Amino acid sequence: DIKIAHIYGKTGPFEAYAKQSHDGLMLGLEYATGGTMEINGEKIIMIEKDTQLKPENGKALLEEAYGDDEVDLAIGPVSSGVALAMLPVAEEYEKILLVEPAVADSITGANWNRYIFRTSRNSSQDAVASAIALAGDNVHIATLAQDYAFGRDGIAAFREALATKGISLVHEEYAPTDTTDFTAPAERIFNAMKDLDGTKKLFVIWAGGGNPLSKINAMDPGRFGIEFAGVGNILAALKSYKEFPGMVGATYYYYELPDNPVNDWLVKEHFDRFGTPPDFFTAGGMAAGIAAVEAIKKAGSTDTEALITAMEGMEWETPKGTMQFRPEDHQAMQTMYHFKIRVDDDVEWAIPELVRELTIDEMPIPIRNQ
Amino acid sequence: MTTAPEHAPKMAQAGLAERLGPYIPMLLVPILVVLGFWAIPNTSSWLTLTVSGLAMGMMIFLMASGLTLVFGLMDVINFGHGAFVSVGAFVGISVMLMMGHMVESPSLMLNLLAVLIAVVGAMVATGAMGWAFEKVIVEPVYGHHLKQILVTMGGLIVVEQLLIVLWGPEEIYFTRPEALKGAITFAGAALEKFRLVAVVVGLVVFLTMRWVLRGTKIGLIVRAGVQNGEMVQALGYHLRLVFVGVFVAGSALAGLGGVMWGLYQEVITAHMGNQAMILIFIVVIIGGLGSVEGCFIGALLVGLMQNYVAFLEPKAALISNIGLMVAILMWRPMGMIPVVKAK
Amino acid sequence: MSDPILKLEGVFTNIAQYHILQGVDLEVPRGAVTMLLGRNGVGKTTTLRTIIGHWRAHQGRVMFNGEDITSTPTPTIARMGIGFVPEDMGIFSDLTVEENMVLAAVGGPINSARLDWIFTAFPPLKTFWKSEAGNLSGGQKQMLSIARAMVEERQLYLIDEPTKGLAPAIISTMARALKDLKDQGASILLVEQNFAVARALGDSANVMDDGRMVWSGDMAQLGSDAELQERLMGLSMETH
Amino acid sequence: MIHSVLSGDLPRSRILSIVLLGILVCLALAPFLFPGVRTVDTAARICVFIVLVASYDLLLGYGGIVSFAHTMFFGIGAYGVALASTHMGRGFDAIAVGAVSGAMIAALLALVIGLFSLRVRAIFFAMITLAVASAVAVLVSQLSGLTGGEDGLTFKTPRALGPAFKFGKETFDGTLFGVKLNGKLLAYYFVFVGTLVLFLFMLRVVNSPFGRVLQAIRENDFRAESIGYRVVKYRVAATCLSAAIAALAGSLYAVWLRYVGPDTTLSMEIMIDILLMVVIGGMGTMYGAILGATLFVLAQNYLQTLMGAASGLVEGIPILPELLSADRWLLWLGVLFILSVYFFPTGIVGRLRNQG
Amino acid sequence: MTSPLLSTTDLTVRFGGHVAVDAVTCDFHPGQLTAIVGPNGAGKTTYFNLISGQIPASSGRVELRGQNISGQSVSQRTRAGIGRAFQLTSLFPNLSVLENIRLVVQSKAGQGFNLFSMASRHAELTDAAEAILKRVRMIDSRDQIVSELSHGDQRKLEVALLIALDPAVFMFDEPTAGMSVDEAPVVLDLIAELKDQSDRTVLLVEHKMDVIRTLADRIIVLHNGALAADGAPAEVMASDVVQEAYMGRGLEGILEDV
Ligand SMILES: Nc1ncnc2c1ncn2[C@@H]1O[C@H](COP(=O)(O)OP(=O)(O)OP(=O)(O)O)[C@@H](O)[C@H]1O
Ligand SMILES: Nc1ncnc2c1ncn2[C@@H]1O[C@H](COP(=O)(O)OP(=O)(O)OP(=O)(O)O)[C@@H](O)[C@H]1O
Ligand SMILES: [Mg+2]
Ligand SMILES: [Mg+2]
Repeated sequence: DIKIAHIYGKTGPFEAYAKQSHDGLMLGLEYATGGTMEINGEKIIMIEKDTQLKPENGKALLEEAYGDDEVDLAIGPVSSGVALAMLPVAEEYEKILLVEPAVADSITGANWNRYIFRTSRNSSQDAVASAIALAGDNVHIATLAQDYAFGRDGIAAFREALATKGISLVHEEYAPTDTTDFTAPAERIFNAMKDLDGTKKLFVIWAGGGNPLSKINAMDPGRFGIEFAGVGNILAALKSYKEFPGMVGATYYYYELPDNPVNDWLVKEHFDRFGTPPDFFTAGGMAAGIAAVEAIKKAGSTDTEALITAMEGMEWETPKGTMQFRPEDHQAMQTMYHFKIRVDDDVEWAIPELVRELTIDEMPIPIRNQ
Repeated sequence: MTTAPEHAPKMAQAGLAERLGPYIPMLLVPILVVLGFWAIPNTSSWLTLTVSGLAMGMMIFLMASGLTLVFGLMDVINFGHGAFVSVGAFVGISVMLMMGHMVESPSLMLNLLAVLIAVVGAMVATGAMGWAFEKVIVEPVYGHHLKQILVTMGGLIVVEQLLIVLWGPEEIYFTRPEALKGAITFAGAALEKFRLVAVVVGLVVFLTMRWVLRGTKIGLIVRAGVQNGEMVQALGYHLRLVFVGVFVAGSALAGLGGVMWGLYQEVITAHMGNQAMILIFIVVIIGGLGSVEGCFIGALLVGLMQNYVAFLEPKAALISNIGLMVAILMWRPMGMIPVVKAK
Repeated sequence: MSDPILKLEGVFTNIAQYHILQGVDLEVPRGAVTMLLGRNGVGKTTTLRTIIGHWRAHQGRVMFNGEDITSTPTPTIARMGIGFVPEDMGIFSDLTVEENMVLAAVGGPINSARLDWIFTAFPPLKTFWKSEAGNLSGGQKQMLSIARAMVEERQLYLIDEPTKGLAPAIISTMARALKDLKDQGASILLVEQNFAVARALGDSANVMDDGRMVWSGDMAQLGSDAELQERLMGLSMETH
Repeated sequence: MIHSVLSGDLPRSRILSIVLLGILVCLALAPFLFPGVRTVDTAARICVFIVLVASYDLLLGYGGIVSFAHTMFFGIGAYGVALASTHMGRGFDAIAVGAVSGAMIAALLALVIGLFSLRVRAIFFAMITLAVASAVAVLVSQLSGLTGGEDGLTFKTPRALGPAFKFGKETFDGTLFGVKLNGKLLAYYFVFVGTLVLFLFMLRVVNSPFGRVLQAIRENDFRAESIGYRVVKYRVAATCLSAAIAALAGSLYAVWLRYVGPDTTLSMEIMIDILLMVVIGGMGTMYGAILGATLFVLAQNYLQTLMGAASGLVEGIPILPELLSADRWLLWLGVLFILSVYFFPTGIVGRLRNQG
Repeated sequence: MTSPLLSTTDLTVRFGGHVAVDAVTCDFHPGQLTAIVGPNGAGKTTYFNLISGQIPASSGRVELRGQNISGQSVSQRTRAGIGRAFQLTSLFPNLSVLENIRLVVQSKAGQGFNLFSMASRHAELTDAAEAILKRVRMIDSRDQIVSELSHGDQRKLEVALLIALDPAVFMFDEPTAGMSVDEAPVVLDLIAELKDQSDRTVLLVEHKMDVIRTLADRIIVLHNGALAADGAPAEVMASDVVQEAYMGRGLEGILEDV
């Protein structure tokens, strides 16, 4: 038998993400095994573990998976903090941890070890894609992000990517994670931008609640000619984008954006089984599931060293097209999508329409694990 | 007839500070506004920040008012208050989503009617829940702060989880009624329309609470009842009924606060109420336990302070509330307008 | 004379596992001051608390105006027209003197003539009308407790040791006030350790021992019979 | 002998003694009785929480002081070891330096908070600690350069405490009763012995003259002052002591986890867990900490498994499987919360002692 | 005459505008029992509070053995030799009777900050506590929890705590209030013994005239916060201020009225 552990934060604030991720993973395994759930004649056994979003639990559960359950490979988790705590365990037990969907750069950066692979995008990919999507002539960009490592790192990557396009940021605003009143940040941004000419864009990265976009929008930034730019999100969150027709940005996934057989299968099956389109994290889960199966097939066994050899540089098909594990840092290189928001009253959420695909070659993603 | 011996305790003029003492808190809000004007170079920014800060204070007050009522009058620390805020938001928003056409129509009257119906729905729901909460969870622990903390915390978890069971774990996004979207701009300042509604509702609640507590005996009965329930009954008051009533009122207020907060955030989660709790506690504490006026002033101060500090020095915004609380407690350990002696 | 306003028939009361009252019979005649006397710990306070409903008789009956109130809720009993001054005074110390009084006036605003009469008996209450009751001196609290019961007209007053902690001068004005109440037609059941007060005020007397009523009769008779006092209450001459 | 080890404070109940002895044996022999990564991890966590909860009981149960900053001190100890190990390199010296300076900083901070706010009424002290604790949590996530921010710090402990270190090759052939002799085992006993020593020390403190004064202050601080005890001084001393021990518990936890992060050591959630453990076990008993921590940690780790099984049983019935689904374990923990406060108002220890 | 053990000089306290204790200057000498009388609200309890430090004085001085202790905290004054029993009983309700007393003895022995020894091993403290219990005839209830004691026994324990503290200045605030006629004499005898010790002084607030007549060496009268009379019992009792403000028309008056 082949044992795979899915270790992720099933309960807690990210419950919705977790469910998508797991559904995607199972669909991926199913797709890649042609519905048999067997690889090379061996049955796949899935073990689920709930970290409750606590790093110490993630660590203990991964140890349990490797040590007591003797799984061949583990997948997860949702939160970057938990992932970072789990990384050394993979090294200790010399087994593979396939990270999905945690995004922190340092997972395949400073804290990386050779047993770590990641199918989800990292923050740099988001940032670089956004920079390409927003760049243009006479564009002035200000940013708003949460005032902690994730937000600051994200903006730093974005700033770097923009610099390569010859654009520098007008203003960087950071607000505490638990901010509910965005009047002050908005005023500071307005004051910084109102006297500029040309296109003015406010780029917002904000994870979790708070919903700064609509709050700032309520203060009528149009008065100063300021437009919003942002990144993709889950469908539920896209509802709030309905206020921003025409908003542009770059996203990781929306089910109508990619055009390939894997995605077609995913969309169809997901509608059939759940009655809803696949969501943001479903795609990633599926990519991870397919990657696992392909890797074992390619390696011909579940031996760790064989797997690593097989996976480094491996290319495989996902709902987002072909992905590739970069040999240097085991990060999956993948397509991103430049979108523009369209509002359709018959659709519950705002639709990110494809402007253009940003291919792997177009995006110079820095390698940060050296 | 026998008359009592002459009674003439010596009275001297109290010091100026002593006589002014009670009025200082009322001056704090204007003082802060003036300080803000002095510190913020840009007048239109100052105006925006001030007006929206005051409105935010009103919303905080709406959420905190129920807590101060229950905490102050009944001496019950309800850590589950946040759950009521969440339930209020969920019920209110669900009701509003059911009235799609009233919400989407651009008519202000229809929109406000929809909000009113949602508020009533939410208050009925949270009121009923408060009744159950009091009967099942709180009644056995009157007088034991620690147990109250634990039991209500347990209640909080249970309610949050039930919300997830009933509404699912996803965040629910929605948009405000048509006429309440956007802002009014004047003198270069922008003020969200919805905040105006919050100001009106906040003022109505504040004045109503003041009237009920001053104009009726309910406040007295509850405060006396906490100290010596037997004696209150011996005076002829059905204390249990009053207690349940106050708790239900506090819960319904939380529900009202929840709807308003949900409408402001435009996204609701089961944890939203609890996330606001630290802020709510700070307001209740600096106001002075059980003082509606103190809670009101405290909420306005917090709303203003947050905006000013976030504008002037965003780094300090993280601790502005805590700083405010520590400063006020150093000055008045019992809060600005203490009513009840906390044990 | 008409039938008694209050009547206890064979009342037994337990507190936790202790049997405190063991068959108390008591009649309180209308329009008179009835004394309830006895040593410490014999059950006087328990008897009053059973009447008002803080403790419940588990056997026997309590009748008020011919109505059985043995298991009536306390607030209802109070609203039938009974004023209560508890042994521990039951002051609401976080409330002001005024608020204490307002609360005690169940029927509505305080009658100002009645308030003046109360101020005459207990002048400090007027002085400290707006002060927190918890800051009053021991004796002033006692005055407030009595004043609270008197703020409205009641048919029956249950008063537990009103004179403890009061200075002699106040004791006499208080006694005068109680007598006024009686003259207004009210009935009073009074527990008192100060025998001089008892003798001055009481019309009839009941003496308890060990949870039972051991003697009932005329106060004047008890007051003049030193030997009876010695036997019933262990009083010796010096305590007069 | 036992009398003096336990400082004269015996369990005073037959059942309680048996249960405590059972727990002691289980913890002492955990790696041998329940071999398995997860089980030993659970045992180690129980140990750490026993110290943490007992130190809180010292404050709450004996001193009558409600503080919400206990996890802050716990975190200071944990971060102390983490930072020392990161900057000094792996080694026992780093652990010692981290633990001692953590404990000292915790005590110092407690002193400052105490001097400022222990004169104020109890509920305000509670609120001020709540505020300070949340400010420190924010600070830790802000100073990400030093503390690793939200992501926390992963670090290395001495090789002798890691799984890669094997010993006893010659004498026992590397295993004892089927258990691999490696550094993980040593790490467990490091935690276990630390727990035992700290617990017995606290037991001594609460039964010393100092402990009696604390109880007196809890009962009636006004009177304690008027028979000559400087109440504020005693309260501050108790706060400092309890903070230092909480920090040491944090150090043990850091040594065990080789990771620290704000959610792991500083979160409000843990604070609530601690409160619950104290109350379930029985406030002001010390032994309650053992029972409370054991039960609670077990529930936290195994309730989900149990519920998964239960929801399988009720398949088909409407809504019930939904309520019993393993993902709803928090719901039942909440219910447990409420029930335990009702049914064990004096805690389990109080219950058992009252039964005779 | 000996030098005073305790003296207050212009001791004053105001609550808002209300002058509750008004410039009271008074000396208390060793070996003396001073009764303090006055109408309700005259400031007797407040005067005690000022001496023992429960309330800070607005102005004026408290001196013990000639040393100014006005700035000191309650516990400092206690250790300096000022002891107090309260009008409203104030004990450690969930501890045993013995433990209550032992806490006092331990405080006197300065053992409070001893963290490492076992309290139960301090036999000397236990013995001392038991001796006190014998003196107040409460040894039989040594292991009882205080909250389960009868009201009378709690009053007695209140007094016993002060006796265990054995200060230079004893202050009793209505010690026999609520005590039955057969229990009161025990306590009064104990108080009488105290004043015979030549280096102690006793202050006693009482409303019961017979108690004052039998025990007091001297009476001071407080009226509206001020010192209104001071002197030997017989002459003070006969003074106008006592007769009018304190005794009123007396109980005989009531009898006539009725
Ligand atoms: N809550 C209680 N629990 C247990 N016993 C009690 C309680 N209250 C009173 N008792 C006991 O009941 C008996 C009668 O008490 P009660 O207070 O009625 O006496 P009393 O006649 O009013 O005495 P006193 O003159 O001291 O006021 C006493 O022995 C007392 O110890
Ligand atoms: N903390 C306080 N705040 C305000 N007023 C106070 C305070 N303490 C005492 N007083 C007032 O001071 C006066 C004196 O009170 P005190 O308790 O000293 O009287 P007392 O002489 O002991 O009377 P009693 O014989 O009734 O016990 C009272 O009028 C009281 O209201
Ligand atoms: Mg009595
Ligand atoms: Mg007094």
